[in-house]
Amino acid sequence: MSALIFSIHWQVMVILLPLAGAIACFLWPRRAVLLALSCALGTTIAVIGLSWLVVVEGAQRYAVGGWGAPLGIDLYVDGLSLLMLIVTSVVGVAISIYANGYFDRSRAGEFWPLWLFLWGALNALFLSADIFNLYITLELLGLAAVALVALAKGAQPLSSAMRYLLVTLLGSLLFLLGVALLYHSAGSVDIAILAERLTASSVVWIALGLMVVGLLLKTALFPLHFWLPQAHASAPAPVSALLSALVVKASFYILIRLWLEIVPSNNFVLGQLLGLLGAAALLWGNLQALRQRRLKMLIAYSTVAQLGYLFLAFPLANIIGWTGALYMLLSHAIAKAAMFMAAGNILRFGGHDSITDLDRIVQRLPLTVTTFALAGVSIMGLPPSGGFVAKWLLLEAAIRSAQWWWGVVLVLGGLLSAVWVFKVLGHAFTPSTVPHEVRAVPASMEWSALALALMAIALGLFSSWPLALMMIGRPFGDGGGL
Amino acid sequence: MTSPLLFALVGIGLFTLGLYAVIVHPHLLRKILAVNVMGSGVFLLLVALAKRSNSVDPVPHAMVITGIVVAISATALAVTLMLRVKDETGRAKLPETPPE
Amino acid sequence: MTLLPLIFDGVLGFTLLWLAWQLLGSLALFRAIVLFIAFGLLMALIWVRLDAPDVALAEAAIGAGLTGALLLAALARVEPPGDETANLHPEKDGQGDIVSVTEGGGLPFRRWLVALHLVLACGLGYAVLSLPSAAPGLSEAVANNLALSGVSNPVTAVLLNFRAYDTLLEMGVLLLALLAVWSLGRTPDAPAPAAGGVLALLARLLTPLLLLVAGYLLWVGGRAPGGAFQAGSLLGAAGVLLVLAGWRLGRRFAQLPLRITLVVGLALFMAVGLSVMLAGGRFLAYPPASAGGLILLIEAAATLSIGMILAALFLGSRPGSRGGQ
Amino acid sequence: MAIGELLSILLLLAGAVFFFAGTLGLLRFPDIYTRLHALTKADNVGLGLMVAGLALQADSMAAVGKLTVIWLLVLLAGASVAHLIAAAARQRGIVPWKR
Repeated sequence: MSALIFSIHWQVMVILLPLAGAIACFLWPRRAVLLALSCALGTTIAVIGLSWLVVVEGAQRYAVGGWGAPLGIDLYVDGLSLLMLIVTSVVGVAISIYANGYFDRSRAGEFWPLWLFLWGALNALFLSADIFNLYITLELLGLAAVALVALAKGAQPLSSAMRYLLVTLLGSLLFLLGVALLYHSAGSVDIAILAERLTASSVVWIALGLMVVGLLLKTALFPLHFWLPQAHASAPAPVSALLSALVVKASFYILIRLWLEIVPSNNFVLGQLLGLLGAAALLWGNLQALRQRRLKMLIAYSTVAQLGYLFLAFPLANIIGWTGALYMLLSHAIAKAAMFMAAGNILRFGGHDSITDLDRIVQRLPLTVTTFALAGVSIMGLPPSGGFVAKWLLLEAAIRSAQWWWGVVLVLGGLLSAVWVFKVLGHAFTPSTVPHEVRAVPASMEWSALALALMAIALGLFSSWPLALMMIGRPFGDGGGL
Repeated sequence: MTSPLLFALVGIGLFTLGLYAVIVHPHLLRKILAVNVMGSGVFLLLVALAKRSNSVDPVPHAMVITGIVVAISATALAVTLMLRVKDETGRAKLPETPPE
Repeated sequence: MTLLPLIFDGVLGFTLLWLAWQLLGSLALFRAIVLFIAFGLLMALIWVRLDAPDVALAEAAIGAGLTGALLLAALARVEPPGDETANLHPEKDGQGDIVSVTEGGGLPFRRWLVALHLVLACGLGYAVLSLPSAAPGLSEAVANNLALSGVSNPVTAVLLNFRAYDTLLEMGVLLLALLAVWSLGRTPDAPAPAAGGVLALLARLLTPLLLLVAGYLLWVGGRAPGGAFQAGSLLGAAGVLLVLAGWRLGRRFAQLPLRITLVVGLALFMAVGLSVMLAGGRFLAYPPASAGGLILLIEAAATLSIGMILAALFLGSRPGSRGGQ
Repeated sequence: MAIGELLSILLLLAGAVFFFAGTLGLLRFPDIYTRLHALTKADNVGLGLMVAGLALQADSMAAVGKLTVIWLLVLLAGASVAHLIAAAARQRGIVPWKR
């Protein structure tokens, strides 16, 4: 049995299944829903198969075409990439179910192939061990994300999609210039070979600087976040969930990989700078979120803030810090997807998402408000939730590395997000002065969102398993930092 | 100074010119042109530096062909998106301060 | 005497920079796009100087030709040609843009930005100059494995064998771009083509020739400069010519048959990769004996898809939809 | 052999002169019609001379054939495009220049 399972090249299946699904949905748009859902199922099975393989046999390197680096392209999967694949799958399945209720027939034919392309791009990105290949996956991801934002027709979504496209192209080109310089300094684009051959020279620093800036632009770290709130807020709800949960995390993943493998170890200043920007993002994003009048804009600004937490790991630079940041990534992906889906339900129900007019929505959409509250618990970082575990780890890392001020930032960020979560919930209980027309929300949309929110809480209760998974293949080094 | 280095420096010139133009020009078609110029700069650098040694390295050539195809895909999407923005807003520009 | 090529290259490089400067600074968009096409052609010349004929072919066909056509068609829709002042003279509201001090925070901001870019350019220039003078590239590795790749043109070997996975994803990027363009819905129609007999005649004469040359490039790509992308872009050019001459795909073929030709490049690539995997190898690891044939098969399908996708991207909206008629 | 080479160089130089004249006309002539006339006519001859010059240096008949095909294609494209531009200009009501 297990011999059979191990004989399948799961890495390849994880990438090809969504792409094949996208092609199938494009060819037969009338059957798109059935094809896409079965493809989502298939991809999930492939991810499970791959997880099994990695748990039993450890990190895997797969030479596409049999050539092997530096001539060919390698796929590499360890705990870190596996975790990203699993989050993508979990959020992906929930969003697929949600989107089935969200999009009407005419729009569905356009959504499914684009979404499956995006999924394939994400999986390819998390598996790639080759920086030029990463550039192509970034472009694939960017174009799919832009097209998905533009699915919400109208002046504002289209303008935000246009801005997003320019930003993502700019980010890719900065990245590509860095790739070009690295290739010509080391004669390879494979991350592991680069890590061996590169020494801390000025070319390497300049190339990495370009790549880091390009990736920060795509990750929307403060002050490069200007494009994010509009794009994430004006997209259709399932797309907002995808963008906030997964797409910005993809460029962050590349950043971590580069940081851990290629960036020379004397990077104290750069690490502190990234941490500082993260702290600024945390405060600015939460303050802006408080000022918003529309729910989706608020959630989008909260993404800007939450991305800040991820960067606190760079100045801490120890294993606990990295696991904390990744746990934050994991729980934020799941909680934020749930939150955007809940906002989508509210928008569908009342036809608007103005926060002050939520109008006792708790009585009419109890499941959705529960979803919002549970996701809010994780985002505030209250126990028992994934967000809590993540902040606890980051706090511990801050104390161990004797940089307690990052701990202050953590607590402050949590407090600020608590204010806006309670503000929204407060309005959900208050009657509004203006009555609104209401529309029914399909049960699949409410339940899929709730399932994700519950999972965000469960991440706080069962944290040992994901933490153990993360360590496969020692992505964060050998523990010298402890 | 050799020809490959010269062209690599020209590539850097193109990249910076394009970057500046992307930031300062408000018209979307100009921004799209500028992104294409930036891309050409990167491609030029990639191929020019491959000629430093006597034997020409074909890997950057293949990368650039890939890059050119990616560039036209992105340009086509950008151009169509620009037309739709112009349709909706009446201007082929991005709004300066986005409405609430 | 050895200085002569360097001077020639210097002139080429300087002209390229000057063209870029002109096209990015020009007030009239039409002029900017025409300069961009000239820029692309000059790039093609430089690729030849850099011993990259494959890139030169792709650049001339795609970078200059098709991108230029795409941009000109877009310009015609953004600023209809009836509007002479907009087209031939500085954009009406564009004059202020170039010298504008309000855009982007004012003159001090501009100065600061220029300074920043100068610093960036100097830093990058320094980085390039400090690279080792001998390229630590992969030319040796490619040459050593060329015999196993099934083709003798090293660029084709890299594109379709050593780094075939990149190319596969890139076919995905092309298809995705088309899906994205189609999902944007109707774009404003291009102005009706000048219904001259000359264009139709030209299209009739050139289309078969373009098909022939595309076939030749595809075939020769295994040994000499050429290959799927160059051939596909010629096919795309033929499509653009036909579209310009007013020819449209019949309604009967605009649905599934069209979609199949659009995806066949990517689908067949994946299928071949998977079948060699099922036969016991790695994904995309062609057995050396049959590699040449498999590569030609993949390239043939890719050429067809690339050509169709490029032509469809030029057309803009989905054929068969109201906009595409 | 030396004579062939000399002839080839002479032809190439003559071609360059025609190109130069055509470009000069493009820049200096008063209206679109005269500019088109200068450009297409002079460049077609110039290219013909260049092709002839290069054909003398070619290694094989196949290369000569390719060069000839290039020349014919440029002739075809140049003539058609000049016609299209002129027709479009007339349609827009641009009046030919008169002294």
